[in-house]
Amino acid sequence: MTQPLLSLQGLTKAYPGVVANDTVSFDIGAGEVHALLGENGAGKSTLVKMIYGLVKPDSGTMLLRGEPYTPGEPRQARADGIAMVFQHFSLFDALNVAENIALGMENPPAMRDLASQIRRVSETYGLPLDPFRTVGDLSAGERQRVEIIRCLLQDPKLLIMDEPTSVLTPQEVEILFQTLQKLRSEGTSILYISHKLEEIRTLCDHATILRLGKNVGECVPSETSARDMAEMMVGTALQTPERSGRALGDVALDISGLSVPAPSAFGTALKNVHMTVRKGEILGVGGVAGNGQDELLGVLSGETTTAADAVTLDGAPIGNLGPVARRRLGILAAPEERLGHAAAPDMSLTENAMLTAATREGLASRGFLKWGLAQEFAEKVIKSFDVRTPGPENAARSLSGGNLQKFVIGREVLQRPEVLVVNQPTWGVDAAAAAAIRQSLLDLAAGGTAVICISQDLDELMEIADSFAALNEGRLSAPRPTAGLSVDEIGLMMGGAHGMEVAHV
Amino acid sequence: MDLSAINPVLLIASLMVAATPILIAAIGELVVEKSGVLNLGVEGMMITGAIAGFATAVETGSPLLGFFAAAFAGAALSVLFGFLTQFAKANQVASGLALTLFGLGLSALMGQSYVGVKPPQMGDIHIPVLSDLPVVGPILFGHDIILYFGIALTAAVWALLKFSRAGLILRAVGENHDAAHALGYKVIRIRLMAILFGGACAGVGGAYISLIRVPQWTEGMTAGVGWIALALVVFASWKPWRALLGAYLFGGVTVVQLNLQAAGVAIPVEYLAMSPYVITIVVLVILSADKSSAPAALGRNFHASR
Amino acid sequence: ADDKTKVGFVYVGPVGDGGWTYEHDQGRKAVVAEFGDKVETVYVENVAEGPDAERVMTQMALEGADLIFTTSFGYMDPTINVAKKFPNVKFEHATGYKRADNVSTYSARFYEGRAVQGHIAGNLTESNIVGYIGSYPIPEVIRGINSAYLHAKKVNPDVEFKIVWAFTWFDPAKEADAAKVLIEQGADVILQHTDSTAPQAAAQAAGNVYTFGQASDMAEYGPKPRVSSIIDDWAPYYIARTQAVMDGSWASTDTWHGIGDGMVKIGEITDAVPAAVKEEALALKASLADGSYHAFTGPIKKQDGSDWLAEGETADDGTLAGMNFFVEGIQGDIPQ
Amino acid sequence: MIRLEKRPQPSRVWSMATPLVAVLATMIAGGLLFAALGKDPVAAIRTIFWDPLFGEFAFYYRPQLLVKGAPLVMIAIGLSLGFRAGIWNIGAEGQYIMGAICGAGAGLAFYPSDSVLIFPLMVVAGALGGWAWAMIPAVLKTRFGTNEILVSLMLVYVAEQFLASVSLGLLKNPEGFGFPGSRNLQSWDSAHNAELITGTGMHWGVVAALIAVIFAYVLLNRHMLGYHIRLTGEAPRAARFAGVNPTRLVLFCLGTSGALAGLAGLFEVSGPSGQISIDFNVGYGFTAIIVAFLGRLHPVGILLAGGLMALTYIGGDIAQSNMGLPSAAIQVFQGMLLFFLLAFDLLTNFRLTLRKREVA
Ligand SMILES: Nc1ncnc2c1ncn2[C@@H]1O[C@H](COP(=O)(O)OP(=O)(O)OP(=O)(O)O)[C@@H](O)[C@H]1O
Ligand SMILES: Nc1ncnc2c1ncn2[C@@H]1O[C@H](COP(=O)(O)OP(=O)(O)OP(=O)(O)O)[C@@H](O)[C@H]1O
Ligand SMILES: [Mg+2]
Ligand SMILES: [Mg+2]
Repeated sequence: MTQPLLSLQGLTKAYPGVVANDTVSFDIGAGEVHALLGENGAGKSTLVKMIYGLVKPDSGTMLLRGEPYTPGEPRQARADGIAMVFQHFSLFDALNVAENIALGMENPPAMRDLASQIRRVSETYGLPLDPFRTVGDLSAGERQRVEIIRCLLQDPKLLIMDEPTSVLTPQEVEILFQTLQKLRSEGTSILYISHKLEEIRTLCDHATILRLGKNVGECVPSETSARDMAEMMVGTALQTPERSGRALGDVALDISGLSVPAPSAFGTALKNVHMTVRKGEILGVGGVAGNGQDELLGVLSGETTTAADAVTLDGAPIGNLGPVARRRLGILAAPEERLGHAAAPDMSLTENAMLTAATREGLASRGFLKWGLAQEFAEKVIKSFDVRTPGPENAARSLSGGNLQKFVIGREVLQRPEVLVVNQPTWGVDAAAAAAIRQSLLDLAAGGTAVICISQDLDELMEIADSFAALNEGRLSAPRPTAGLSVDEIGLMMGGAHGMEVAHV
Repeated sequence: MDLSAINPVLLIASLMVAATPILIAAIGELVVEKSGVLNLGVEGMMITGAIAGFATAVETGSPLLGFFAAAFAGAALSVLFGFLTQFAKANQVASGLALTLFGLGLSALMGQSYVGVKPPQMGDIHIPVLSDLPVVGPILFGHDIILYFGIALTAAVWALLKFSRAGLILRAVGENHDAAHALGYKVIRIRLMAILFGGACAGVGGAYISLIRVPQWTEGMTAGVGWIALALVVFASWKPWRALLGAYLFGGVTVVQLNLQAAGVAIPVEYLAMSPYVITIVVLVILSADKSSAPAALGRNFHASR
Repeated sequence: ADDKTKVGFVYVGPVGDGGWTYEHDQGRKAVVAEFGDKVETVYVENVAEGPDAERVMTQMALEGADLIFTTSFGYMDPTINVAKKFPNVKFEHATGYKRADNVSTYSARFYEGRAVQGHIAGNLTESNIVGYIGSYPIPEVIRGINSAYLHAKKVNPDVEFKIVWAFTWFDPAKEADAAKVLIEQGADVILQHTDSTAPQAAAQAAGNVYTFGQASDMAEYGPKPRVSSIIDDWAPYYIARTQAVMDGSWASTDTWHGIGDGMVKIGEITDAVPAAVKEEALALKASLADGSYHAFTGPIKKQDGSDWLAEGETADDGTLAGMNFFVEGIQGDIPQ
Repeated sequence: MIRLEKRPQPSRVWSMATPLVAVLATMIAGGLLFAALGKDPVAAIRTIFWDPLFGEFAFYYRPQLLVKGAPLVMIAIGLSLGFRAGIWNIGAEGQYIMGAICGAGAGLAFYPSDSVLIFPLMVVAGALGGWAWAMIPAVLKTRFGTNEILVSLMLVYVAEQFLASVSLGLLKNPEGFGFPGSRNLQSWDSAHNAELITGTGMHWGVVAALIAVIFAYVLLNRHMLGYHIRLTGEAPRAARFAGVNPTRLVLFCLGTSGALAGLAGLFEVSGPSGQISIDFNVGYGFTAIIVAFLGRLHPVGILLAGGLMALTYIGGDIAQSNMGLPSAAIQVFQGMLLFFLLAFDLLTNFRLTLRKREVA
């Protein structure tokens, strides 16, 4: 093999309590698409942040084209031809596309020139963008284009992409891949992080697998099965949730013709949403992030109130009821954002149990709180859902993401909901915990609860949902049974490719 | 009542003077807030600037040096705020209030030997012909240099925020500090610089009161102007030119109420005296609809590991 | 305990206010200068009226003060309260009207000084507009306006007073604005009953405008715009009262001294005032000082046209102390 | 290099210890300041912190601590509720003034009749006055989204003008020889908030402040509403999710803090102060903000902080009188106290670690 573009040698980075990267070494060849695999928290983002100069390694060295490479800050990395698309967007809602792009460049040209460059590059790669639109108004897919174009404008030698596809429809993924192929053909190396193993298999030349911060193996994805790669990541054999046949009951929850204006400047309006869920049914709601998922959850949980008869439970109008009243009736919800929405970060688990369980678990009488009962309930959640924490007196933010998610889902599930709405129930959760959560949703449904599962993970929805609907710019498609649904069909339900074109090669 | 006694030309000229300290302090605070920091200590920095400028002008005989010293003193005080909020991650509201309390005390201490002293005069600019024009002359060409500096500062900050890269970065930091950090911008450093700038402006604004507008030193002489400057930033929806307009309006309300009194208008005096504050509230309500340019990260502290 | 006489001073503002409190503190310093080692003076500044004042006075009394000067009208009730608890401590309350066996009151007849100012102002004004910056519409300030107006009118029947109420004793920026406004509206003489020198500076900037120092001399603005001043001189009184405590001759009194007793001083009349006017002014001052003339001597009508003082009648101190009306000729209402 | 590390959860030890450390640091820094001014630092610190409590005349100062501390605690308790929920009422001074005016006005309307009902009526009127004044920023915030910091602050200045106006007009003592200021309520038994036990400083305002502390403690720790207040401050979205109505919460927090400030004003005007006058207000409303933060927004902490603040005022005045310290120095000293408190608060949520420079 010729000299690698970037060679990592023994990179180590420890955070208090965790060694995020433990003597990680591997090479990225020129013109190669290299995958970085691993469970949540395996250390992938930390590793690429070191390459990009955002995090300094505790020890270890990097060689770029054989030369020692020690980026002190991202500026330096960019100067050396390394560009990065972040896992969590690094965009500024109130600024326009061109300004956002200029911020990610070393020496941006004057705005007018930059705008025309943006137009040119975006068209070449099939990612059309208006440089003067405000980023806050863009869809998630379009926002990602901004990130990508920001990188492409700098002619990168190494492009790092941290989970770029989690916000794209299948069609958009397809187009992105063609863009990446084109880049590869131009000699650009790509370091690609994703949890979607099938993607990796089609796109990547090489894969490095991290587990608990260590490099536990390499493989050639096209020659390795997805299951094998997953087991390398987890280190054990995988279990799939069981799904027993269920009889569906009467209609539990019904939404008809609901329109809600966007709650904030950069939110999404819900448009003419119809939805019916039966007792014992799991309705999967797919869609790319930012197409109205949060808003839909808000309408169901009661955070957003509407006309009374826009939402009915067992035929009774409840649209005008707030969260507490709905909980009393048995409609429970678990929002996507764990810290700050589903749970208060600095409050203890006991206090967080009080957050939603006060009504149904009788934790308060005449407004006075029974902390003893709340603690018992929190302990019950911790025990039943195997939440790893020293005890209920610990602050929510001290839990790892997966454990907190288990707590949040457990808190709702144990309240015996009539209707349960979850948004991204297994986001950022490791495989085993995710399986447990999915199993608990299936069990609930088996017990006659109507479950609405909003998720961007299509595999998850295929696995547990009885029917599937997609959210696209605030519109909900008509639901279809999941059995026999193809990826293409799902992609079209999700809105196709949002005006992207295939790269003009 | 004799409204004809009010000379609109002189009224405008003097409201410009009344507006200048508020304007300069507000422009400084605007930059601070654009970077995502809310510094409620403007009053404390202004009064510190007022005494530092005064003392320096008296000692050196140069009002201009006084203004430099005032800028330095205001900035020095703002470092305290910067340390508390940017390094110690202290609550910005509380830190700002503490700064005001501290500044009021400190200035009183510093100023003990300057009571009753007359500062050197800062002359008005006199441009032959232009300054003598009727109407336009007194309004546009008959002022001191700091007043023009205030207007120039407004223009400069406007241009900086709108056209320059530094301005872009500043806005980015105030908009989303996590993203700015991810792109490699030094959030804390940029915010500290904004805080320093705000402090320097507040200092100059304070010195304008003690050196030009009044001019003398007495304890507590800023008498709430710093708070008005804070209100002005919100009033202006974080837009420099609107801040200028607002400052003239605020300055104007005070001057106009005194004018009406002198002209014998039969509105009870206490209502006239409250009017600047009431009008501020009314305008805040009217403009509250426009939140478009409120920096999204305003008042939130940044810690890199999150 | 020791044989030193301890004298306490309670101040409402900072000693650095350059006006009211500053002059009281000058009085305190004069006491120190006069008695040297025989006295010990203590003071607390910025004492809010109300319970804080009561506490500070009590504290001084507890710590052995023999005589306490409380120098703001708002200290009246607290002074009486504390005096009850400390019958052996002597109290002196400035500008109030409540007395007790161990509480005296004292005040100055500033209106005598205002008469002199009015006289000069009436002569100097060419626009016939005199601007007057009032603090709050209280008897003290109203008395001053009336006195100044009457004497300006006497020498210049066309004179008109424009009055602006600042509603503050002390806000330099506002005082400056008020002065500028008055000047812009044609006033070429400014009288002020607020404490900062801001109006002086405004007048200086404006050019041909005359002003008078208030509370302290403000000599730094002479010879023009400041052409004269009223100075509070508490030193003679403070020295005398301290002496009385030392002698054991102290008794509760009500003192209302004017120019004659030196409590009110007229600052130097500068050469910006025509010699003839200056001479008349000094003569007026002398007649006020020796008691041959009273600043409020009839005939005087009230603003509403009703009679107040008949020809040759002089105002009684009771009416003066609570004066709440303008005299005939002054435009505008007293804010209520 | 010193680095900051966020603690997984706030340290209990440090949250107790920081106020003490801050006070100690203030004593040191303040001592340096006093020394720079040419005063004996040890004596100055002792005069400020020790003499009022244990000095020769402590019998007098200890009750005064209650008199001075009660309004501070009362207002700060109200403010802390809002601050906990992220609602910034900076205008308690104005609410305090309006409470005093309304309360005194309601009483004086019945002068000079004697009735046991007058004082209770004044209490209600005082609370209502403060409440109504606070409702202005509350309603503007909920209806128009206007910034409550600025509106409540502007209303302080309006209230001050109003105070001057009623002192000179509406409430002026008809027997006061034309001087500004109302009748002295201390000499009218029906309206006088007298000491409950002579010589203790205890008056109804102190009792009310203690009740407010207990009320706030129970509210925050045992009641749903208090839980919602805390939740809103820590995670507004989670609060909405829990069912909190933000509008109602704003109205409640501002209303309660206004009512408590109004009550403080009423108890002050009918008790220690005795009368409405132009300069009736002495900045309790602003100082209470500091007390609230000093007490870390916790009812018991506020009680202690109110005491500490009162101590620095009383001790500061003694130091002025006995040592000739200028009042400005005391103000700087108080500013330092707040700075140190805010700075050391860091240790509660962050860990300081000493690290070798990283190899880059
Ligand atoms: N700034 C930080 N401070 C402390 N710990 C951190 C920090 N950043 C990351 N970690 C920890 O380091 C480990 C690796 O995190 P990293 O973000 O690299 O994981 P990842 O593989 O990208 O996971 P994911 O798939 O969820 O993105 C985790 O345990 C995480 O909690
Ligand atoms: N910023 C941080 N500061 C301090 N500790 C942190 C930080 N981030 C994470 N941790 C700690 O690191 C550990 C791992 O956190 P993280 O959320 O990354 O877990 P994870 O490995 O991704 O687990 P999961 O798979 O359950 O999400 C937790 O115990 C957490 O307390
Ligand atoms: Mg994780
Ligand atoms: Mg990651």
